[in-house]
Amino acid sequence: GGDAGARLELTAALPDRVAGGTEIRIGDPAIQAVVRASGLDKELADAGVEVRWANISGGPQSIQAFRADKLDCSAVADIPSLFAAWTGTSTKIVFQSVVVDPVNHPIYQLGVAPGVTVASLADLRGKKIAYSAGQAQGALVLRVLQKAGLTRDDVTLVELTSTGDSYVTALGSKAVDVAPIGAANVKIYKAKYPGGGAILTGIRDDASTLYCLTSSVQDAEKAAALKVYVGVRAKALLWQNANPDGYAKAYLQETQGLSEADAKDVVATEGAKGIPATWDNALTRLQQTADLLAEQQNRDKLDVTTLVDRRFEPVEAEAAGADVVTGDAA
Amino acid sequence: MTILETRPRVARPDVRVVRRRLGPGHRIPYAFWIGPILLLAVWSAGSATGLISPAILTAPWDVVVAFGEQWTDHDLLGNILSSLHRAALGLGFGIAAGGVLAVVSGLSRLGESLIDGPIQIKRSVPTLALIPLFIAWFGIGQEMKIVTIALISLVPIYIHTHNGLRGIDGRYAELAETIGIGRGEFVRHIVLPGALPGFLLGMRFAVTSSLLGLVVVEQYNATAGIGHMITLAEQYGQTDVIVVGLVIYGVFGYCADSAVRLVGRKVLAWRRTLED
Amino acid sequence: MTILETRPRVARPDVRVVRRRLGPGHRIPYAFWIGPILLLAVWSAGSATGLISPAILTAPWDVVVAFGEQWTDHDLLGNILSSLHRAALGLGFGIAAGGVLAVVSGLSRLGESLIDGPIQIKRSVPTLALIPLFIAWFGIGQEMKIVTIALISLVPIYIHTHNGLRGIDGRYAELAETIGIGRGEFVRHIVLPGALPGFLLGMRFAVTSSLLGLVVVEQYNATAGIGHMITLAEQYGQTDVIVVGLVIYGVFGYCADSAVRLVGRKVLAWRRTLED
Amino acid sequence: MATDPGGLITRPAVRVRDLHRRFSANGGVLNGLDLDIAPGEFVALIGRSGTGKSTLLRALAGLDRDIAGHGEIEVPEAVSVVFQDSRLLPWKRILDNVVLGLREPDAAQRGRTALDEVGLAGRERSWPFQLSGGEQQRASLARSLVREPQLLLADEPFGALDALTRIRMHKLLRKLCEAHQPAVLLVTHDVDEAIALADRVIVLDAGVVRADVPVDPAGRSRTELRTFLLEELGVEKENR
Amino acid sequence: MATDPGGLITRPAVRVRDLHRRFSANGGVLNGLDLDIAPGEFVALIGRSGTGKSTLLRALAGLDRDIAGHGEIEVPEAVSVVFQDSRLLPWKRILDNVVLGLREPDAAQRGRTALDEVGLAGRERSWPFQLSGGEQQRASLARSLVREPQLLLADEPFGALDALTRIRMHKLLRKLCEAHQPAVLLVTHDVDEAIALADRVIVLDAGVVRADVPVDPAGRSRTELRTFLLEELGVEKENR
Ligand SMILES: Nc1ncnc2c1ncn2[C@@H]1O[C@H](COP(=O)(O)OP(=O)(O)OP(=O)(O)O)[C@@H](O)[C@H]1O
Ligand SMILES: Nc1ncnc2c1ncn2[C@@H]1O[C@H](COP(=O)(O)OP(=O)(O)OP(=O)(O)O)[C@@H](O)[C@H]1O
Ligand SMILES: [Mg+2]
Ligand SMILES: [Mg+2]
Repeated sequence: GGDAGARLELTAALPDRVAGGTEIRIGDPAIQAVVRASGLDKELADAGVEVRWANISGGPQSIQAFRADKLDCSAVADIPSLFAAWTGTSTKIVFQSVVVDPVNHPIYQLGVAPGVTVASLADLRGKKIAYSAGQAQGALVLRVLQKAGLTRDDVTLVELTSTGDSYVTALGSKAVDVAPIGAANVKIYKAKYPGGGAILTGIRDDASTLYCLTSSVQDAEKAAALKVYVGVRAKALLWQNANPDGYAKAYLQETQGLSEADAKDVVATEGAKGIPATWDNALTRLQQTADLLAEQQNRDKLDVTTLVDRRFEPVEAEAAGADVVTGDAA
Repeated sequence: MTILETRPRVARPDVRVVRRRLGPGHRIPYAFWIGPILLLAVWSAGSATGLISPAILTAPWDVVVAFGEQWTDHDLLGNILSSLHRAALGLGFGIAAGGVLAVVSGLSRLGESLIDGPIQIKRSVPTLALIPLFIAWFGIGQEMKIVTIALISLVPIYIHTHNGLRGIDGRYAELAETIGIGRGEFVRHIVLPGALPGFLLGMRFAVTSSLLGLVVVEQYNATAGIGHMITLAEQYGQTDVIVVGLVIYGVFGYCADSAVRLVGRKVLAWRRTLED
Repeated sequence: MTILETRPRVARPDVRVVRRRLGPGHRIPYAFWIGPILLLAVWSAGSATGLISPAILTAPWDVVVAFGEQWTDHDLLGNILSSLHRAALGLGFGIAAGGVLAVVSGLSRLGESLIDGPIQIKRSVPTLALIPLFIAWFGIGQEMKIVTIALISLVPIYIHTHNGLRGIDGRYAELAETIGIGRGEFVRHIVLPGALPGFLLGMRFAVTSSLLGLVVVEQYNATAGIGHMITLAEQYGQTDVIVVGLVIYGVFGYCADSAVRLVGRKVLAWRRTLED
Repeated sequence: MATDPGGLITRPAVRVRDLHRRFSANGGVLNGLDLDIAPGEFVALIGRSGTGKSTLLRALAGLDRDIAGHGEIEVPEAVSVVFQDSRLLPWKRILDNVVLGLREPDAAQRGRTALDEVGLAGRERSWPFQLSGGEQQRASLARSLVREPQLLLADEPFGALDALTRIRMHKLLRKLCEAHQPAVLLVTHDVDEAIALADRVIVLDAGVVRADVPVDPAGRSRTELRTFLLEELGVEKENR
Repeated sequence: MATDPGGLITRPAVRVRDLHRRFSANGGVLNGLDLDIAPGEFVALIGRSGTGKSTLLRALAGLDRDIAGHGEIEVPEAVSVVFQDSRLLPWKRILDNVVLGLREPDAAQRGRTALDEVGLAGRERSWPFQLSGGEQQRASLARSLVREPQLLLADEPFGALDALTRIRMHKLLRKLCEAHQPAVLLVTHDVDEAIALADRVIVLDAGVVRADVPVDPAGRSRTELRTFLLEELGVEKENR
């Protein structure tokens, strides 16, 4: 897409100057809203970066857009970059963020159907668990089983794609005993289906990345623009931590159509975001996930260091300045 | 079998032979409303008695509340308008293309052998799975959405018009051949009016298909639209908003369908069928 | 306009007046194959020249390889069979229900006012959005899938049969009324054969709808099936497997459609239309 | 059955009083028509094209529910109609068209016989479109004759037939009328046909019965009757 | 145009040689038929129902591409056909049916005049289903007459008309024939009509021309001709 700039080796330093009118195509709806609300869009404009926003997020959609070369970067969790690699689309992660208190602010909890008792992960033995092989929820289930010391044969995995609220419905109608549901949906689930419950997984599922087409990172002009964007994105996340109400209003209410109360709930469950000082921990976790999936789903071994572009690591940390998180939280 | 019926409507006696009617008889006035009202009644009754749990299907009154909320707080009108705009554009292109292709393939065996197969295959294949292709060709913007909807609504128009055209009584083609009429006039005077009942049936499907197509295309990079609204609501488990979307679909679909049928009754005034 | 054509096929001279044919003329033998072969040729050419990138659409030869892999390693045959089984069952119920409803609502205005509205509304609403309801009512097993497919394929059967029935020439109903025929015989001798062309068109849509319905229902708790295979492949982004699925859909859809049309030609031998 | 127990007064098989029918835009087609047909009586109806002969037949057959007008009509139970268009069901083979709705076990045999009588033996399995115009008309005639109605309404059943075939059909019709004694109302354009077949000839004009003359071999000669009827139809002398 | 430059030999407008036609199952319908029609000549074709009159007309009109058989046919360029069924397009109002395909600017006016001539003035905007049988036939006649063809093929165009209307239509047809001098092949079942209108009467039987007699006022009398033709049709003496 667009007139390609000069080729930039992946080892070369990121250029500092953005050629005027460089356009990057980004699918990052939450940050889009935050950037607008926080005034950070001015910073982008001042740097000469033109962002063409796409309301695209999630694995399948972003991979489709990448393949058609209609998108440069998209915000996703950790799984999509693995699948992109396995299916032959070369991407690089240019941004990593975490949740400051990940275990108490998980993305997913394990929903438990009404009338089923699951108090701990060990109780999963013999249960019917919703499983969707290609989605983050699927990977989570595998990791949960691994942590519980169970194998796939100890439970019944029910192949079920998570679209919309299909897992909530499946739980409510007792089609499955256990299913990973979004933490934000737990309250709705419990209200809808009295007797339904949910337990924490105790597993970190807070990986959050911005991944880009390798060819876009190799485009000198786009790389320069992305460097700016990564910095702005870090600031945007910090702004979001500092202005939960502004974030709730700009994104959850105005673009996602939630009511004010629901939006507040979502912000509360999401928890504060952290910019890690280094990506080391994140990459370790990513490698674990890659290994688990490779083993469980008969895929090639993958070296996740080939999936990241660590030149952006310091850019991100610098932008966060003193607010970077370190240690176990990172 | 025959009974005598006295109709004392007027002072003058009117005793007719009344044969048992085998056709459907007269249209019931306001029958248009019966179906939807019935549905609404069942839904209300089910919700009120608790037979339909609100988790499965939000109660009508709650849907009204949600509707109001969406209207005032979330620009429901804007969503509706941008969906309608997309659907109408796609439908327009689909109708034009489908109609032209149907006439070409209907009137020429060569055209048919080239056009018909690909269209049949296209329609056998899930649209959702073709989206990646369309994205590659038309991008992720409005263009892709309109092309997709056009291709969705092209199919019923094409098939019904083609079928209707091929179903025209061969004697009318003979007539046309003997009066020295050209191809163009043949199409205008015989093919198009003769295929019109088929085309109109196709329209009924095309209209609903174009609306349903929104659900698919508005998952991709849309910032407004009913399909987008439903997709979002699904993500956040907002059953009531989903049902608002479904009701809007139902209302639009039903009205559009009824409108096409009404138009059909008007323009097919030359027919004397069981419908009358 | 008229030209003289000599056909020296036989020893005996045959000079006929040959009027410019306005209808489509004779069927081209083996035309059935032209469409698919053309499509395959374009696809192959595009892939070979690199115009179609393999990331967007896998090349035909790679699809063959993927097909082989799926066949040997992933029980493709089993997937196909369990999909066909589901589709056939759902289709069967859908046809039966759609046909009966169409006759009831076609022949009675009261029936119509009760049946027609809900069906029109049902078809205006995305099936995907109705699945939660069906799951709640029918569970998440095979039953729900078959009911969903039945409801999907019911719609075109109902609408086309209803439309075909209502399009029957009113004069035949008059005839029936004068020969003292009962309702049942009227349905058997006039309504069903008269609505048959419509029904057959409906069948063409019902067959493909039932196959397409698989994509939706096999997202739910299926362990086998083409729809399941495609869904999985979509999540993984395995273009080649998706295309294997699409090709299977295309082949089945095209063959089923052609079969219905062939049957149509046989059972509609009493018609003399532009088709002949 | 249609005769009163005492046998003194014959109740007419068909009784029409003050019949009015009009199609919205036009004026009235039938304007106060009265008509009686006795059981077993053969009445021929002649009249100009567009005077309302078919409209009257449809009223007698009970097929004009939705047409404006009023009046009184009485007809027997078992009515059979030969329509002006032959109205064969295109999706049924000829024999099936003829026996349509017959429930007797020997229906097929009777249908075959009827087809034979109208000269269509061997065409049982043809589709309607495979018949010539006259053959279609005869098949439609066979369909009516196989039914033995109390009232036969025939709308130009011989219009498309050549002289010889027409004479054969006349004989057939007469034979059947003698056997089953239905009341018959036959629309025809052929004055000679009307005189040859009917007991009484009725001329319809301007929506009323303009003339109603018995074909009485003892009374005025057939030639006189012919001249009279042609006069009533408005045909001038040199053309008769 | 159809005459050779020297004016010595008139090339026929219609020339048919050894025409064979058969429908798969049946035997032959036309079995070696020869026929010439001179330009401006009016030929009547009579024959039993189902002998192949319509089949012959369809062959002359070039509408039988797909029927088995052989033979040679020559016809002029501008042919107009009145079909046995009136074949009005149901979706066009009467006037539009009549002027269908006419490109002249005064088409509508001519159509109106033609409708007036066949007695359908005021019915221009009716739908075909709103016309009576005879009215439909007349509309179809108007459609053919408005075209001034070199060859008019008419398949029982007056079958559904009463005596008076029929006479009017005869006059109209004769007037038009005098004005434009088309060759005419008229199928009729009415021997009197054939004699009244035609220059020559042809009897079709068993797929060949069985008799071909000129209607010559100077030669044998019309009554003799009538008797002869009825004989040829197989009508026995007492029925003529
Ligand atoms: N459905 C209709 N709508 C309007 N006018 C009609 C309709 N049907 C018949 N008419 C008109 O009513 C008049 C009487 O029609 P009808 O068919 O009874 O004539 P008819 O005597 O049978 O004539 P024909 O001998 O030509 O068959 C005609 O002028 C005709 O045009
Ligand atoms: N499409 C067809 N298939 C089979 N047989 C046919 C077909 N069309 C006509 N015939 C037969 O061919 C014969 C001649 O038909 P044609 O229509 O030429 O008769 P016709 O002389 O016009 O008779 P009529 O006076 O009854 O109109 C008839 O026996 C008819 O049944
Ligand atoms: Mg009539
Ligand atoms: Mg004929």
